[in-house]
Amino acid sequence: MSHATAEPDTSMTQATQNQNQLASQKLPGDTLIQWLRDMLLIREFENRCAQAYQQAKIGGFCHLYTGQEAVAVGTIQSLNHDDPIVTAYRDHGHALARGMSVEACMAEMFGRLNGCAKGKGGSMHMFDKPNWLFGGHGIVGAQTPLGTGLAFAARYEWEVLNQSVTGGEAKKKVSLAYLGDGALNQGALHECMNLAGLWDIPVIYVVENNGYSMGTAIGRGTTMADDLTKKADAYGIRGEIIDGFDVIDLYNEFKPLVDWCRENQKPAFVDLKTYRYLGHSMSDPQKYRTKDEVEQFKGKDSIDRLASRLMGEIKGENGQPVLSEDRFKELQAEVREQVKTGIEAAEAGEMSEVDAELYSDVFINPLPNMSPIRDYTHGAKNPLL
Amino acid sequence: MSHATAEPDTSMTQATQNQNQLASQKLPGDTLIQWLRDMLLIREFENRCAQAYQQAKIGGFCHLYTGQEAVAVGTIQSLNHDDPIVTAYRDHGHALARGMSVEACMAEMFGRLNGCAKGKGGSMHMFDKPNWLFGGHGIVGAQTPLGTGLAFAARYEWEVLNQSVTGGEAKKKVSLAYLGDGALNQGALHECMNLAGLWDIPVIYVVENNGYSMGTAIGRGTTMADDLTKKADAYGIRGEIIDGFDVIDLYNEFKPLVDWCRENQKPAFVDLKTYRYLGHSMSDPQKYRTKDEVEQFKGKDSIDRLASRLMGEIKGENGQPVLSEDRFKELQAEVREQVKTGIEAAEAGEMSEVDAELYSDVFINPLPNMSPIRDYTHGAKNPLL
Amino acid sequence: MTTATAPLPPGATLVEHPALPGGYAVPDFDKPLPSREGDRIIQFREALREAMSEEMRRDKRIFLMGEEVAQYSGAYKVSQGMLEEFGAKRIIDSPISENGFAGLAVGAAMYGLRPIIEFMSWSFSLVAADQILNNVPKMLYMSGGQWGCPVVFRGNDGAGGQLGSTHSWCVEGLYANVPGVKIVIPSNPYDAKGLLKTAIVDPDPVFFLESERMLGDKAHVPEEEYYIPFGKAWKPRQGDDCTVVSWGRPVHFAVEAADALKEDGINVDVLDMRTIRPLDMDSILESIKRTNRIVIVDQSWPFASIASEVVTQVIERGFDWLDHQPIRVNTDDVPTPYAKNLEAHYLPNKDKIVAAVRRAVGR
Amino acid sequence: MTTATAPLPPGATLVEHPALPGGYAVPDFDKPLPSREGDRIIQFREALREAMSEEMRRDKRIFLMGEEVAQYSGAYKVSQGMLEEFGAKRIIDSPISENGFAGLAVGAAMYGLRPIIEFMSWSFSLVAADQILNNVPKMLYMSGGQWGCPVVFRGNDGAGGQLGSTHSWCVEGLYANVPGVKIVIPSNPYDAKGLLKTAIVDPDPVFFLESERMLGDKAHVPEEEYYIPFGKAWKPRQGDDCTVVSWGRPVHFAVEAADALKEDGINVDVLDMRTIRPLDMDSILESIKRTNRIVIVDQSWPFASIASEVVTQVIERGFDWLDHQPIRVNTDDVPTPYAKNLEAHYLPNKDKIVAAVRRAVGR
Ligand SMILES: Cc1ncc(C[n+]2csc(CCOP(=O)(O)OP(=O)(O)O)c2C)c(N)n1
Ligand SMILES: Cc1ncc(C[n+]2csc(CCOP(=O)(O)OP(=O)(O)O)c2C)c(N)n1
Ligand SMILES: [Mg+2]
Ligand SMILES: [Mg+2]
Repeated sequence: MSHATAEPDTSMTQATQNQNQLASQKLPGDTLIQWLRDMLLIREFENRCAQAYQQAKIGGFCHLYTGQEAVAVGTIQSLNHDDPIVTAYRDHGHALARGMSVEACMAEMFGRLNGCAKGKGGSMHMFDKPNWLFGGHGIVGAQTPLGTGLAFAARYEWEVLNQSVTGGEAKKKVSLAYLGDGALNQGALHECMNLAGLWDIPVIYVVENNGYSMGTAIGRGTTMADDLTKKADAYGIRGEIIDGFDVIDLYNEFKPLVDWCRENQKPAFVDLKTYRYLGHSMSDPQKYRTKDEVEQFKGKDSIDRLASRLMGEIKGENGQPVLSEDRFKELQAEVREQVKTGIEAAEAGEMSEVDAELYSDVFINPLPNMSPIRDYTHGAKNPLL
Repeated sequence: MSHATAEPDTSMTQATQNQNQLASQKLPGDTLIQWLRDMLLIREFENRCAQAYQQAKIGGFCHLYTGQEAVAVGTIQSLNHDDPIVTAYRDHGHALARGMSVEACMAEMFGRLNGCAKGKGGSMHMFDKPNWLFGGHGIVGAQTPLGTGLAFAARYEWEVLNQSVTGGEAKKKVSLAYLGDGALNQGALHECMNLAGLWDIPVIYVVENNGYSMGTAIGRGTTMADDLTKKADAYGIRGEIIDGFDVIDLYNEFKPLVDWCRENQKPAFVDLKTYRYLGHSMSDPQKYRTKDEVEQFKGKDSIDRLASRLMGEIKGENGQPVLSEDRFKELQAEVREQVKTGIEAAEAGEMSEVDAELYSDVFINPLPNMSPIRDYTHGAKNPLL
Repeated sequence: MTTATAPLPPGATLVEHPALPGGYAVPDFDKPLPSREGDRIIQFREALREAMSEEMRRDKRIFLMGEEVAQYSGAYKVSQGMLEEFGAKRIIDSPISENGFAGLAVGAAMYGLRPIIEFMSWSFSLVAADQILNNVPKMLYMSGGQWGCPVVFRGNDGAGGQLGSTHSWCVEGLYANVPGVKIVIPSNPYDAKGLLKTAIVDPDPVFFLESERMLGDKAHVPEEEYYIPFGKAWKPRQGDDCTVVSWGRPVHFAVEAADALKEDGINVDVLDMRTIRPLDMDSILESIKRTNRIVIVDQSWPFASIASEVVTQVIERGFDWLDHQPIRVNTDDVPTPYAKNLEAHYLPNKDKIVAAVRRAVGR
Repeated sequence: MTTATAPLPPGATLVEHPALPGGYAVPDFDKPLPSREGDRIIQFREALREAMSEEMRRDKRIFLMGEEVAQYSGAYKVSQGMLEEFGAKRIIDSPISENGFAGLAVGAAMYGLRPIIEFMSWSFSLVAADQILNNVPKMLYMSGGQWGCPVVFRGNDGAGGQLGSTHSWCVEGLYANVPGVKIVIPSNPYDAKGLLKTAIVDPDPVFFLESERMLGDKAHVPEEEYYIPFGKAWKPRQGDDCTVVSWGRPVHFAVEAADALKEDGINVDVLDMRTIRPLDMDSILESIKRTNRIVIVDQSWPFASIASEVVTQVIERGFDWLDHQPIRVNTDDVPTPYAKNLEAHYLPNKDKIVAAVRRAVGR
């Protein structure tokens, strides 16, 4: 698979060139352990999703994030909590990494009122306002103009409003617009990347390049697959290729880029190399790749890698590895427990009442005579608000 | 205007580097004189269009080609007659350069049955099947996938059908898809350029870069305006910058590119520098540019330039310039006469009969119950067929 | 910069909604509207400009984006002078990237701004169809009520003059099928201003359809600020013989027809719907109870059109009051032709309406 | 490679048209169709595959392009095995660029090829709306009859199972408004094959709408080649008490409803329209002359829908035969919800149809 052989080194950022100032070195061991925990949480969550889907507790399309955990965690940890992000339909990882509860995320897929979108969105539509996640989105590429608009608005706050839209203090922000490698070929991306380059909109287009668009290896659908930074050059946007298999290395490349975009209020484009272990969605025979290839990538597993680094080379004050074998086992147990109880809470949620919910959330300000069938209403308050 | 300062030299093709094999040197003087005549014809035609528009004989939008004559003539003369082309709404020049009669072109704008589209299309929709012109098109950028499809089909002819779609012999062709600089920012172009690069579709995207999209100077709307070849690099497509003010130089750059695309069956992208003398359409105050700027470019007028080269440096067997003062005056008179009589013929054409034409040309195979209003029919045969 | 901090329109009340921190303003619609009579005569385009400018002065979250809206003052001069007043950060020239900037507006609106997007023509909104039909109307629903999408999309709709097949779209014929947007189609300067102001303060997405053919129309527009409620038809003519329902430009043809018919003693109730969604069926039903006859004039294609919908709702809710089946007058069912004579026949006009009413009343 | 050089379908005649050098084939529609009864039981997806393969064997100008149609054998396995038979030059995997490859197909069709474009879902056709609504239906008109656009666009339409708001479009509710395309919506394998073969040989653009929910449906499909004419409804149930009109997937609910009502002595005429444009009003009128009542079942949103159009045409052409106003059964007028219970209520179903018929017949 062409994309795996690309050389991250060719486009290293300042930060990594001067080894003496790696961003990660500022981080306390507990933070790195928290990252590991987040990644374990996503992995465990997705495993339970697969089960629930088999048991037909989840319907529709369900795209699992297994294998890509380091991307969501490493990129989101490079942000401030109030930096807005938007992603595609493979969105459970981003939701959890951003702090959505297991209950809200799973309940959404169960189609229950305690779901983040009250069960109206489903797996592809994880929205979390308190955590600045502006949605998972189902139409390939269509979220990229939204991410551009989020950054446009954030810039407008301090440039025009001189305060935040909610009345607080305005600050320099960046937004992340995640997209898959297959989304590179949608016109929507082309149009908004030109806008971002033209108007210095501080959005970072994060291509979660897992090498495949359903069954299509990137080289079969996308030109210049071996050097996607050429896509950024076309708009005068800074482009980087970052390896997404080691979350610390990823952070050391990505965090300085975020800081640069925030400081200079400019856009960027990142070809973030990753890999998905499971099928495109729950129904995928995966004839398009060999078991060997999958195994190869599992050999670079980002969770194993972080765990071993934390249990080895990365030492605390006491000169001991910051993570002990036992603590690691505890973490795994905690996470299993957290997901288990979260799913129980999700299942305990109510199904929505058709009369109250079917015609609610269509309009903020419903008016008479909007529909020949019946009037629109207000339904239950969103559990996250 | 940034784009005027760009250096054509930076991306010269083989042909121009080895001066000893300039494509134009193979051309007899009469051919070059014919080109001059074609350019004079377009210039005269557009002047009469402007008049007719003032007299309200032409309705709707009318975009004149004045100033860009060398582009249509130089590029089309680099093709075989049966190479397909498609363009946008500023299409009178392409139609005439491809051989459409003044009558068919003007009658179309008069909305008459002897128009190339029977008066159903208007100024923006010049179609000419016998001359392989697959239309002027009104939606910015929307013609570029069509041009890609034309080349795809031409390639399919010899690769799959092993004969032409009409039963003749299949040959290697190229198609030209003309677009304006403003069309660079439409998603449609992005999508089809990726397809062309991916599948080696022999289409040449010819950006008629006149520096403005309505009132928007290219740099205000388009990133990398100073080096548009970056847009081609994004798809691994060969990109060239060609100066469009001297038709012979243009030909010497463009013809070898056409030959290369035809031979290798590959796409290309050309930033063809040109300038429009008149407003975007017939109603344009042109506040966005100075009279000086316009005068500057008129100083590089492609018709004057060709005329003076033909009356000077370019000599025939007899050692004399191939074009004499007198012959030039004759040409101008001929062209005036040709346009005049063409317009008279156009005006002599019939208006279409509502009952016969309004509901015809909607379906090739009309069926009952297609519409609640009435049945569709077949109307008058197109005058070009 | 919440609506609470931006001064409210005079007499408006602030309504809270979880999706909109700071809530949104609801104008005082009980207050009677100012008179349509007067001598402050301005063009339709100026009325639109005043509506946008008044709201932009009050609320800095509002910006205007579109092709040629700033330096060129708008392809049709609607935004003339606004760049000078509000500056380049709020009156923004965009490249020809409708899908891109429509989507940008969606993101900006979710974040908390109030974009006004000008489509030079709604015909060009087709390249942005995914953003305006998938994201705009459904964001509130998909997010379970977390984010709305308060964007006003506005521009020319319908046939201009001989613009041909691709530039003469009546998008309402397509877009009205989609739940989640409010659709406004004004017919005159007075309504244009009052309806656009209501559209801008409304917290839901609004498609606002203007007509190149009417931008130069002149009428009295009051000095004072006023907001016209959505879903309330206006009645330019009164009569008990037949109801004629229309919206946008064809309202003028309906009025011409009514005046012509009056001379023959046929009195027509002309209803200008003003908004399509909501659709003021109450006024239509009130009218047909008196007239027992109805003609619907719609400048879009007939098949599955808004005219079809009006016929259907009339049948569903007023069947027993009808003495004659409803009659619809649409454009002809063909791509818009360029030729002047063909286009003239293609569009609804006074004569077609007169004929339809005569059929309905049987004389 | 004209249709003349590519062998004609059995019994077909060659018709000349200036826009199509070599003319086009018109199948022999007078020939009676083969029996629907038999034991050659195949899936809906196989019926589609057979239709495409049979025509591709006959005419090399035909190619199939779309996302995952080749190596993946189609996201829904419709094109399974076709790559092996026809090769990578005719079964073509495309990137996710619907607007790009739809437009490519337009150019290729104008040049003289016969593309079949698979949209993985019609929901994704919105990003290609400009190409399929501006160029496809209008090319013949804009070019004054010089070029048609013989492309078949096909794919899944309507709600799958809990696919949510963006993936459950019934595009017919929007696209049917536009003149210039033929729209086919089959409800079963037998019709799917016969209608798709007709669509492929037809010289005009065709939108062919399938349903993910029906691709696995099984039925007898005859061995022999057959072509089903457009604009001829099929009548799976006969009755004189009420007419129920539908198309596509809801036809099955209409049949269920008819069978349930029969037990209570209410006999329903069920009409499967098969094609929306053309719309077989002749069969509808023939039926209501007997039943005097009609229920229209449409799985798209109600406002300005095809159901509204059927109501309107029935009113225009059959007003006097009606003893009760036409009743429409559409999906609910909201974005498609994900939750199973909400989606189930949202869609048309047997109970809603039974209730509507009971209202119409008054028992
Ligand atoms: C416009 C559009 N076309 C097609 C689809 C169907 N589809 C959903 S996901 C997908 C593949 C996307 O691959 P990629 O962008 O690489 O993301 P990944 O699944 O690898 O995360 C396709 C074709 C869609 N959702 N939207
Ligand atoms: C999709 C779309 N958006 C907007 C327009 C309106 N429009 C017509 S021409 C034009 C400017 C195009 O400029 P350019 O591409 O440089 O071509 P030029 O007029 O210079 O030849 C615009 C905005 C359109 N026709 N289509
Ligand atoms: Mg991928
Ligand atoms: Mg230009």
